[in-house]
Order: sequence, then C-alpha cells, then structure tokens
Amino acid sequence: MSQLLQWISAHQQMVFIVVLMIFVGIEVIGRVPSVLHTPLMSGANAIHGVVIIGAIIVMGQASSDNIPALVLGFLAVVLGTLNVVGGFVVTDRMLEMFRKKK
Amino acid sequence: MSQLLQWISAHQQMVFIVVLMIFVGIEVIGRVPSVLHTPLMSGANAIHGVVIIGAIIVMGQASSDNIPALVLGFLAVVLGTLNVVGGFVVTDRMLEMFRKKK
Amino acid sequence: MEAHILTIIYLLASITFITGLKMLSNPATARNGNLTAAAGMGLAIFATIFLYEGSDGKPLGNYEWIFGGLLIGAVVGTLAAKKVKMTAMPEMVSLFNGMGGACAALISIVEFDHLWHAEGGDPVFMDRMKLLIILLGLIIGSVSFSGSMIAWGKLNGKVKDFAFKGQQVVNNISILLVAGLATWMVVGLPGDMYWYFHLLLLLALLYGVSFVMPIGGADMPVVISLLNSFTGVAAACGGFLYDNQVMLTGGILVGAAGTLLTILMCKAMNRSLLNVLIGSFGGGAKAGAVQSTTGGTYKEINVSDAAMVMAYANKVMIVPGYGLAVAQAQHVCHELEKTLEARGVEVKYAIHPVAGRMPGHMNVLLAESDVSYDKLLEMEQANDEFKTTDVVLVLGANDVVNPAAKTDPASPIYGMPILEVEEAKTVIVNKRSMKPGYAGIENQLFFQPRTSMLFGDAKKALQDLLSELKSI
Amino acid sequence: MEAHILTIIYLLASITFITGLKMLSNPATARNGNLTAAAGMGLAIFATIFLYEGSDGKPLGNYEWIFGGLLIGAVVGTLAAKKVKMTAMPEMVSLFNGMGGACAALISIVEFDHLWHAEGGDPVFMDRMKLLIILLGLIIGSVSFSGSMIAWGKLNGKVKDFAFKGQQVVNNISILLVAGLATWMVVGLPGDMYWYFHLLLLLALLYGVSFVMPIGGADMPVVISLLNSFTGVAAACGGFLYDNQVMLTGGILVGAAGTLLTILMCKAMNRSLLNVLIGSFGGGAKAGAVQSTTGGTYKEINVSDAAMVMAYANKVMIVPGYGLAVAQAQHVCHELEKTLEARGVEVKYAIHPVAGRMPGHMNVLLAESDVSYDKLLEMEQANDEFKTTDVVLVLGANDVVNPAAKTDPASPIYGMPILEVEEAKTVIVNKRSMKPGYAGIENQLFFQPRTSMLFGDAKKALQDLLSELKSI
Ligand SMILES: NC(=O)c1ccc[n+]([C@@H]2O[C@H](COP(=O)([O-])OP(=O)(O)OC[C@H]3O[C@@H](n4cnc5c(N)ncnc54)[C@H](OP(=O)(O)O)[C@@H]3O)[C@@H](O)[C@H]2O)c1
Ligand SMILES: NC(=O)c1ccc[n+]([C@@H]2O[C@H](COP(=O)([O-])OP(=O)(O)OC[C@H]3O[C@@H](n4cnc5c(N)ncnc54)[C@H](OP(=O)(O)O)[C@@H]3O)[C@@H](O)[C@H]2O)c1
Repeated sequence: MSQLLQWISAHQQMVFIVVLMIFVGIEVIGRVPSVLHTPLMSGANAIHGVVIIGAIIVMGQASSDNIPALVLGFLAVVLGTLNVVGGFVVTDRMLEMFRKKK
Repeated sequence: MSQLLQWISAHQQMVFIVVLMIFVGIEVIGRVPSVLHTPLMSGANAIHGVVIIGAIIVMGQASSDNIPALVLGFLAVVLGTLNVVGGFVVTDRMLEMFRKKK
Repeated sequence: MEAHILTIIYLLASITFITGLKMLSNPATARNGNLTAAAGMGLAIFATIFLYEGSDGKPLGNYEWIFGGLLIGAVVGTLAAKKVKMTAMPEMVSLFNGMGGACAALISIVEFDHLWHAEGGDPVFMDRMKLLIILLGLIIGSVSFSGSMIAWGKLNGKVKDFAFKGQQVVNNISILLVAGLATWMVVGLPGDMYWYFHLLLLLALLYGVSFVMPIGGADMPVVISLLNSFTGVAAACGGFLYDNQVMLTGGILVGAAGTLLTILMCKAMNRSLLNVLIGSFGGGAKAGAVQSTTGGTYKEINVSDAAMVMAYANKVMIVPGYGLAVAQAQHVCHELEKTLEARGVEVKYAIHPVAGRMPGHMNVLLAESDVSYDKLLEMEQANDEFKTTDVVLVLGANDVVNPAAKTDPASPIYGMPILEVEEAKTVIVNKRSMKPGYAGIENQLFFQPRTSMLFGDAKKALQDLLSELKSI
Repeated sequence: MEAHILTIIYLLASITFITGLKMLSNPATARNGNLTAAAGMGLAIFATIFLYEGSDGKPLGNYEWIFGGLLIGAVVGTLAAKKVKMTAMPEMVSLFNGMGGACAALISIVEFDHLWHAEGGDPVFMDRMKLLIILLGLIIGSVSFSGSMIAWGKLNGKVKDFAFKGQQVVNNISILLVAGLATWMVVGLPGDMYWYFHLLLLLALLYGVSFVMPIGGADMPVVISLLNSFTGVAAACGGFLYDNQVMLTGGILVGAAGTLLTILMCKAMNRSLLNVLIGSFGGGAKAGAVQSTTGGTYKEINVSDAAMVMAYANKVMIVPGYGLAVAQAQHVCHELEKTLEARGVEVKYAIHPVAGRMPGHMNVLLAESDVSYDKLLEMEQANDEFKTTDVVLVLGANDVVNPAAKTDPASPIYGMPILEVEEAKTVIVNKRSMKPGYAGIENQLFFQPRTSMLFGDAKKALQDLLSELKSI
C-alpha cells in the first residue's frame, strides 16, 4: 500500500495526465450522433495502435543475439502496424461512404 | 531557444498537463446555457483563487526576520482568501436565487 | 509520507475543480458544483498548510500569520459576499477577481526577491525560465488586478467611461513596451534588473487601467470574464514556480474555460471579442447620439387604457429589459402579475438571454422579487407563444425586441435572435422616451400599428397600472 | 537535443489524437479528423524510430527488422482495409483491434523476460510496480486479442453463439482467478514466477474467449467497442512502462472515449451494458422462440397491388432494416426508388439510428448503392413527415417500427424512440414471415388495419415490385 502511495507520488504527473485524459476522452465524445458510432469506434481503434511505438522500442532495443526477443518484437511491430494502418484506412473508407453524395 | 526546448523537455509532463487542461476547460464549458454565464464566471473566479496555495507557501517559507516578505506574504494570503471565500459564497448566493422556486 | 498524501489530495482537488465547473454549467447541478469545487479547495488549502514540505524537506512555518490571514480574508470575504445587493454582484466578482490577480503579483514579487538575493544581486546566473515565469505571473496578475479595479469602479458608477482619440494606439504601444521589457530582462539578464522589475510592475498596472478604461460600462461583464481567465493563467504561473499540480490545473482550467466563456458571452450578444475590446460601441454615453433618424409616427396609450386592455386579455406576456432593472421595478412588476392572475389573466415572462446588462440578469432580478420559476419562458418557448398572446408588455427592453436584428443586415445587432413580440395582438412598450437602448439604434417596433407607447419610468408606470387595475 | 524534439513531437501527436477524435464525432469534420490523427501517428512513429534514446542514451537499432515489420504491416493492413466489403467492416475493425491487443501482450512478454533476466531469475528484488504494469498489459492485451478474434468469427459467421447454463458463473470465476493470480505474483514475488507468468497468459486468453462466446452475434458491435477501449488501456500500460507520454495519452484517450462510446451504443438500443454482456437477449438464435403470442389477424397484399399503390402515391417513404442488409437488396431498392421517381412519386428513406446491426448500418448500406444523401431522413425528420406520407414501405425492419416501444412498458424495447410509420395512410411491410426481429417480440403494427404484409425475401420482393412497376 505504502509502495503504491510512493509510486503515485513519484509518478504524480503521469497520474494527473491519466486523470485529465479520461476527462478529455469523455468530454470529446459526448455529443456524437449515432450514425457516427461505427466510424468513431474504428477511428479510436486506429489511435490505440499507438502501442506500435512500444513495439518499435522493444524491437530497437533487442540485442541481436536474443532471437526470441527479436521474433516477438518483430511480430509486435507487424501486428501494431496492422492495427494502425488498417485502422485508419478502414475508417477513411467508412467515412468516404457517408460523404460521397453530399 | 534551445534553453526553451530543454526546459519543455524537462517539464514535459507539466506541459502535457497544461495542454490537456486547456482541452478539459474548453470541453467542460461547451454547453452552458446563457442564464448561467454569470454564476459560471463567478465560480471560475473562485477556482483561480487556488493561487492562495502559492501565497501560503510564500508565507510559510518566509524567514521570520524578512519583514518585507512577511508583510507581502501576509497580504497575499488575505487577498487570496478573499478571492476564494468571497468567490464561492457569492456564487452560491447567485445560484440560490435561480433555484429558489423550483 | 506526508508528501505522498499531499499529492493525492491535490489530485482530488483538481478533480473537484473539473467536475465542479462541469456541474456549474448545468442548471440542475450548478449549486452542488460550486460546493464541490469549494470543498476541494478547502481540502487543498489545509493539506498544503499541514503537509507541504519545501525542497529542503522543511515543513511550513509562520502558522500564526497564515491563519491570521486566512481568518481575516474569510470573514471579510463572507461578509462582503453576503451583504452585496443582487444587482451589484458582477462588481463583487470583479473585486474578488482583482484580489486574486494581486495575490499572484505579490507572489511574483516575493519570489523575485528570493531569486535576486539567492544570486547575491548579480543576475548573470539566474535561471532564465524561472525568471520568465515570475515575470509572467507579475504582468498578468497586475493587469488583472488594476483592470478589475477599474471594471469594478465602472460597474458601481464610480469610474466614468473615458477614451481619447488614439487610445487604442497608446494601449498597443504600452503592451508592446511591457512585453519588450520583460523579454529583454529574460534574454539580457541586465545587472540593474531589480529596478526594471519594479518598472515592469508599474507599467503592467498602468496597462490594466488603460486597457479597461475606454470600454463601455455595459461591456464590463465580458471584460470581467476576460480578466478572470487572466488571473487563472497567473495562478498557473505559480503552479510552474512551485511545481504545484493543483495550482497549475486550477489556473489553466479557469484560463481556458474563462476564455471560452468570454467568447460565448460575446456570441450571445452577437458581437466579437475584438469588437468589445476596441469598444466600437457599447458606451452608455453613446446611446443618445444615434437616435431618431427615420422618425415615423408612433401611437401613445394612457395608463387607464393600458390597464383596461390587460385586464380583459386572456394571456399577457411581460418582456423585461434593462430599464426594469434600472428602475428597480421588479417587485411592482410581480404585484401586477399577481393582480392580473387574480382576475384570471394568464401572465408569463419572456426572458431574452442578453436582456439587461449581465447574463441571467432578468432571471436573477425576477427571482429576487419571488416570481415563480415556471413563469419564466426562455426565448424559444416565448417565441412559440407570442402568436397566442393578447398583450405583450415590454418593460424597459429595447434591443432584445428590435426586429432590425432579423431584417436589417446593416444593423449592428443583425443576426442576434430576438423576442418576436410583433406576433402578438397588441404590444405595449414602456420606456421613458423614444431614445434607443444599449446598441444605440432605432427600433421599428415602436412605429408598428399594433404597438402603443406608455412613456414613463418603469416603476412609476407599473404602480399607476396597478392602481388603475384595482379600481376597474 | 533529439530527446527534446521527440518530446515536442509526442505532444503534437497527442494533440492530433484529441482533436482528431473530436472531429470524428461531427459528421462535417469526421474524415479530416481521421486524417489528422493518422498524420500525428505517422509523425510519432518515425520520430520514435529516429530520435528515441533509451535510458542509457543509446539510439534504437535493428532498423531492418523495424522497417521490415512496418512494411509488411502497412501493406497487408492497407490491402485488407481496401478490399473488405462495406458490410464486413465491423469484423475488420474487430480484427485490427485484436492485433493491437496482441501487440500490447507481446510487449509485456518481452519486457517480463527482460525484467526476469535482469534479476538473474530471482524475483525477490523485482520492481513491483513495473511488474504490475507488465501483468496488466499482458492480461488486458490478451483478453482483447482473444475476445476480438471470437467477435470477428461471430460477425463473419464462422463462430456460432455458444452458451451453457452457469456460463456466467464460470466467467466470473475465471476473471477472479486471473486477478488473484496476478495479485499474488505482485505481492508474493514467487520464485517460480516465470511459469506463473505463462499460466496467466493462457488464462487471460481463455477468459477473452469465454467472455465473448455467450454474447449474441448481433451485440458484437457493442462488444468490439468495449474491447477497443480495453486495448486502449493496454496501450497506456506501455506508456507507463516506457515513461512514454504519447502511448499514455493515446491509450487512455481511447480507453475513456471507447468506454463512453460503448455506453452510448447501448443507450441507442435502450439497453444497459450489463444487459448486453450477460446476454439476456440478443442471440439471433432466440428470435424464433417468443414469436406469435397474441396472434390477431393481419392482411396480406400481393406484389401487383403493392406496385399499384405505390405507383399512384404522391409520397413514398422507405424504412430499411436489418432484413434489407441480409438480403443485400440495397441496389434493387435504389432501382425501385429511381423508377418511382421517374413516375413523379416523391421517395425518401427514413433511417432509424439502430436499424440493422451496427450504428450507421443503413447509411453505409444505402450509400454503397449510390442513394443520394439528402434522401435519407433522420428519425425526427421522418417522424414529422409520416403524416403527409401516402405509402410507407418497410423493408426487413421490425423492432424499429414496433409501437410497443411507446405503449407497452413491459416490452424490452420500451422507451426506445421509434419510427412512427402508423401515421401514414398505408403501410406495406416486407419480410419473410411473421417471425419477430432482433428483440424477439411481437409487433402489433402488423395487425393494424392500415398495414398489409408483403411476404418474401427483400431482394426478391423488390425485384418483383420493380418488374410490376415497369409493366404498369
Ligand atoms: N445581458 C448581458 O449579458 C449584456 C451585457 C452587455 C451588454 N448587453 C446588451 O444590452 C442590451 C440589452 O437589451 P435590453 O432590451 O434589455 O436593454 P436596452 O436595449 O439597453 O434598452 C433598455 C431601454 O430601457 C429604457 N429605460 C432605461 N431606464 C428606464 C426606466 N427607468 N424606466 C423605463 N425604461 C427605462 C431605455 O429607454 P429610455 O431611455 O427611453 O427610457 C432603453 O431603451 C442588448 O443590446 C445586449 O447586447 C447585454
Ligand atoms: N444498429 C445497431 O447498432 C444495433 C446493434 C445491435 C443490435 N441492434 C438491434 O437490432 C434491431 C434493429 O431493428 P431492425 O428493425 O432493423 O431489425 P429487426 O428488428 O432485427 O428485424 C429484422 C426483420 O427483418 C426480417 N428479415 C430477415 N431477413 C430478411 C430477408 N432476407 N428479407 C426480408 N426480411 C428479412 C426478419 O423477419 P423475417 O424473419 O420474418 O423475415 C426480421 O423481423 C433493434 O432491436 C436494435 O436494438 C442494433
């Protein structure tokens, strides 16, 4: 428990960022019309693809004799990229549909 | 310039907090009906009275032989408290008016 | 351990500020929102006093001074806030806002002194970023302080509007001067900085005065809202200075929300912020100047006829405006409403969002005289009901019922949504003369065939109407 | 220097994520919002590759692997996203979401390995908080991965709904098991943790499967949205692990927004999230069970009569529903619309927000067949126009036109706003049988005097109508 308190205190700014971000996330979406639910979900899906950055770091820091780390890291990069690229492209396609004839 | 860059980097989390807070501030208020403009202004006014915390720190850290610091610090505490207490009380009075007969 | 708990309390306080502000922007939760933020603030204050540790690990001292200051501030603040008249509330807010600004400036002064002495009077090795933050806090706090004082003076009539040709130019030059001096101090770290610092303080205070001076008294709510967000930013500077999250978040929150609120207020009047600040119109002084250009003929009605028309109507709609507030006629107005209702007439109020001189002015005013909440119609509702209304009684309102807002693109109020009273069968307008209102423009409504003018001070006219009604 | 620039780029990227998401929630700006966020993401990715420095100050290596991975992922992702059919998009999103979850889990696996080897295989001195974060990332990522895979399988029909009695209990026990094991690992730091770690991975994967398995296929959009926010939180764990602001903000942003979006989706169907997750109804399998309780009599209409009625109407309103999507009849529908318009009949579509099986389903479907955007009326508009409509053609819709939502408080859809088609002069309902729809309840609309049933597959019925119309 006291370890947790200490950790929070040491990372207080990160904790603040998390809390603020929660507010931002909730507020930003508050007024979305239901037609946009699917594209919004898809767009958000692409954004959490930011996990790719972690994969890149893992990959980039793996020492070249650590085969398992290299393989797993490589897999992570591929999957993360799929998430990001596929996510944004599919969202764009959905939204294109909506606006086609406007 | 590079000093600024370095400072931003060193305080990156604070900078993030500021940016996020701006988003929060804007989003949170987005839908206020105009009847509430005055109480909202007044409530926000009370909240920036949080500057009182700075005044308390100044006051609490002033060495007891530093008369100017003591006097200025004391003044700051009084003014800051006026801001906070007066601000919240006056806001409450305004809002009481609105809800009287509901 | 103390420091960890303090961190968490600060986090909680920041959350109460955010949720409090959010609740404040909804009528149903507003009051609780204010209390929520206040509770968070109280927590943060006491936690700071007892748990704060400086960078050297020492707790705070000088408790007697701190509590003395808190006590004085709390007592005076509470009394002032409780005593103030309803209509004087905006000036009270301005005063409190000024206090906050002054507090921020004082902190900067003391911290500059520390920094100066720490370097033994030679600023060559000063921490530039720290200096920058101190100067920012000083400038913004001072401008907010002196500007708020002027705004306060204007609202209670002690300070008159004052502008001269080229004022805008002088203002722009002074702000450039302030910014230039501050930049130079940070970049050049001049040896005689101590003196420049106080020059900067003086300049900032003066700028606050000259910034607010030319703006019309009626625009003060907007100015106060702007200065309010300034003080927020000044408080945030303190947050950077002490690496203090709650000051940072609270300050920035108000800075951002206040700026948006200022813009929303301007929008509600269909003006831009720039337009308000440059003060192109809005001075009460100007109101007389533009009057009566088209002329045309209008009908007068006398008190007994007006009383008769209303007594035999099915539905009367009252449109209150600035004149009602000036005449302090809200109580008589409520009397009239009750007398009419006793005769079986349905009476309602149509509230325009920017009627009067501050947002919500009419709601507060009528609430003060015990008018029931569900008799107050918002603009949209009211506009739906005018068609079925027999008599509209306009009491000291002008701009908010001016059809030019819909029809005349050249009008300064063009585009502002208005109360469409001309849809009712009869319109009776009470004001003292044919003079225009806040926006300084003619009102064609007064010349329409269905409109009759009932001249006189609102309070007097209502009293006369009341006694006529009772004798019918 | 590089590190400073990287920080600022991360800040920019976070801002693009926030503004992008904000723009995505408004139809006019949605597409640009997506591009904005994508641009920020690209920037962050390349800045990381070239500017990132580990805690030891070393830049990243293994460029060939990184770029190889990026290239493969980008090519496959783009192709998949471009090739997928419009109606299969939700399953695509689910697939991509699973990839993100897997990525987060993989990161945790590698980092656990590092941590393990750094301690030389003895976890006594492990950093507990770091371990906790790694485990959280592992669990949430794995659940999101396996859950998304099942959701994907359900949507494309490869996986069938499967539930047994007590499934809910088994689920609750497994999540408790997962949480308990993780807590014990963090608190007890057992020496054979390496094995427990992989057990945890397995359990989490299994939980993801058993969590999604019992939920009805039609509820998958809600589940995907929930898993989407899970992956966001998993990404944020990575942010904590690497002290990386952009992962933290991006992840939490999606976590919070995704959770809210999930709730909003449920609300639009007038259900609670809990109700969806426990799967009390919603399985397409159940639909047949509750049917035809009240009975009553309904009228049938044959194709030529239906064609006649529509051909001589002034205004026809088409209400598309899930059946239209199943029958893939959108193109024929558009044909019908054009043919009617050519005869001078005014044709419009009334779009209910939750018609079909995913939000916006009908809009996407009709857009695919080139129906003009301004022919699509939202629910409120449509409800205003039904009074002046001669013929309403309901195509494979059921719940969204069920008057029980307004009249029967006992009905599971009570309170959901519906399309009030019964206000029109004539209602023609096309479906294959009298079976109920998604909610599994009877529809009184079918038994009303103004309603006639046109049985048959939507595509077939429309083709028949079309040829009849051409021969009139
Ligand atoms: N609410 C806000 O937040 C706010 C803030 C700043 C500015 N404003 C502006 O203020 C205006 C408000 O419109 P409004 O219609 O309420 O007021 P208005 O347009 O300013 O008109 C008020 C009228 O009341 C009359 N009047 C003054 N004293 C009176 C008395 N003792 N008895 C009877 N009548 C009296 C005046 O005519 P006589 O001189 O002929 O009597 C004047 O025409 C808008 O233009 C708005 O943009 C509003
Ligand atoms: N949009 C979303 O986001 C979403 C997500 C999850 C759940 N839901 C739920 O889904 C429902 C949507 O309502 P809805 O009115 O669109 O659909 P519905 O109530 O499910 O009704 C669809 C009807 O289409 C008929 N049908 C099926 N295949 C057909 C075919 N080939 N040709 C002609 N008719 C066919 C079925 O009747 P027969 O079997 O007699 O043909 C069925 O009654 C709501 O209850 C909503 O809450 C929506």
